[in-house]
Amino acid sequence: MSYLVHAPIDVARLNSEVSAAHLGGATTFIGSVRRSPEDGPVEAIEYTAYQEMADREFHRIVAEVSDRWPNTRVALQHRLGHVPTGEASMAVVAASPHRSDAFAACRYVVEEAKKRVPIWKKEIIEGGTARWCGNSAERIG
Amino acid sequence: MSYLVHAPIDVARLNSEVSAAHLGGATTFIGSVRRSPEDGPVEAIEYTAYQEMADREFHRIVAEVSDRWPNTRVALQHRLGHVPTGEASMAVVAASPHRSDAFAACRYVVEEAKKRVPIWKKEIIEGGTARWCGNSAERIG
Amino acid sequence: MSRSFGTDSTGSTISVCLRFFARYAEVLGTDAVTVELQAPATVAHAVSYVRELLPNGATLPEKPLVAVNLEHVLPHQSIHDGDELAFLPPLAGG
Amino acid sequence: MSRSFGTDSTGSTISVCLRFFARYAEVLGTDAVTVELQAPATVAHAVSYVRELLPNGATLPEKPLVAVNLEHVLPHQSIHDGDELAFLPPLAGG
Repeated sequence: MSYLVHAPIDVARLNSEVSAAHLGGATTFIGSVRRSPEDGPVEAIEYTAYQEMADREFHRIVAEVSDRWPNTRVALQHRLGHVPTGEASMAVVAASPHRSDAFAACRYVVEEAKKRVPIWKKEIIEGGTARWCGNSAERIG
Repeated sequence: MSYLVHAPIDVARLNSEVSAAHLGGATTFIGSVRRSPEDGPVEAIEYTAYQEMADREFHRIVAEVSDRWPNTRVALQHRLGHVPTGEASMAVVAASPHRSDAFAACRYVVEEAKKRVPIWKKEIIEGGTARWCGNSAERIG
Repeated sequence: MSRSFGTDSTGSTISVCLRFFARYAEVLGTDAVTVELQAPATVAHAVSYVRELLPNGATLPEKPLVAVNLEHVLPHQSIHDGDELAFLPPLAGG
Repeated sequence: MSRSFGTDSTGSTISVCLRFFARYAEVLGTDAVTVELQAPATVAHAVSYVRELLPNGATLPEKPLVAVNLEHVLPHQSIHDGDELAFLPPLAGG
């Protein structure tokens, strides 16, 4: 099963994938396409990926979570294609018996995904122009 | 409006309360009633509160988030009364332009809530016994 | 119920409401009492009152978590006529 | 398309597939070429090939992010016949 989807992300399904009666804490991160003043009027983002590698890299990251936080389960999806402003591009859920592990594992997946997973985005600006973006240190989306 | 509810927590509503087109990252924490081997067969938890103070303390915590992370919005609910195993007792959502702020603000609310908000829980054990619990350093639920 | 507490019954007194929650309410068999304490009084005096004079009061810790008028306070905090003191068992929200 | 690259055309060569993504595919006007490189070869040799011989190749950075057979690698990594090299613009997932 791929971590990459072309339809809106179903966060409830991700939650149900990781939920279990002994996992009392779940941390979710949802990254959405944003329209911010400094960015100009972004109306959507086109996400593309090197899909075989992106899936493999997500799989490795999930395996690393199991090594580092053995009691913690994670589920995630990244959306590809045209994602309108306000919709989610990535969602990560981590469930654990310990809330600090749930937070840490969720954060780990988000940070590693941004560093390692070959996905690119092109901002579609109102009026029809477009520009490629790269992840900088602390910007989202 | 109270942060305390007697019905199941509506996480989607909390999400919609904080979502905005310029806030690209949202971190959610959901604490649920868990049934873990070391705890014995817990079938529910009865949550009670010193409601006036709990609401005031949640309000202070939310105000502190606005001071520390001015661009970040938070929404939260804590459930009171009988909460069956597997259902959420508390949910916190933090939305921010910056994912690190979304994580930090969400975590802050969870930790401060556990330290400061006068809420208590009584575990209802299968067979009809019950026991009062206190928050320890790293246990959830 | 209303009671007075203090070594010098000729001094001025204050009336405060003591509220008990969760396990404390269970062991004391009540969730609120109004008591009179000799002025000036602190949270620690109210705690002594509870531990010495209320049935099962001695089962409460010597330094329980206490809030005055909806704020967490320390034992040396002064209390005044009309204050509401809440005795809070170890918190367990979340 | 298939091309060869190397100073000594009498030595053995390897054939590798170069794939280009996102902005790189746009500026190069292609998303894949198969090329022949003189053995032994490294990722850095393949990068030089692209920058020197492909149209608009010089617009790529001197040390682009490259993956070999789905793994991130460094420039000195050896490459072998049949390898797939992916040229990755700055990542932007999340």
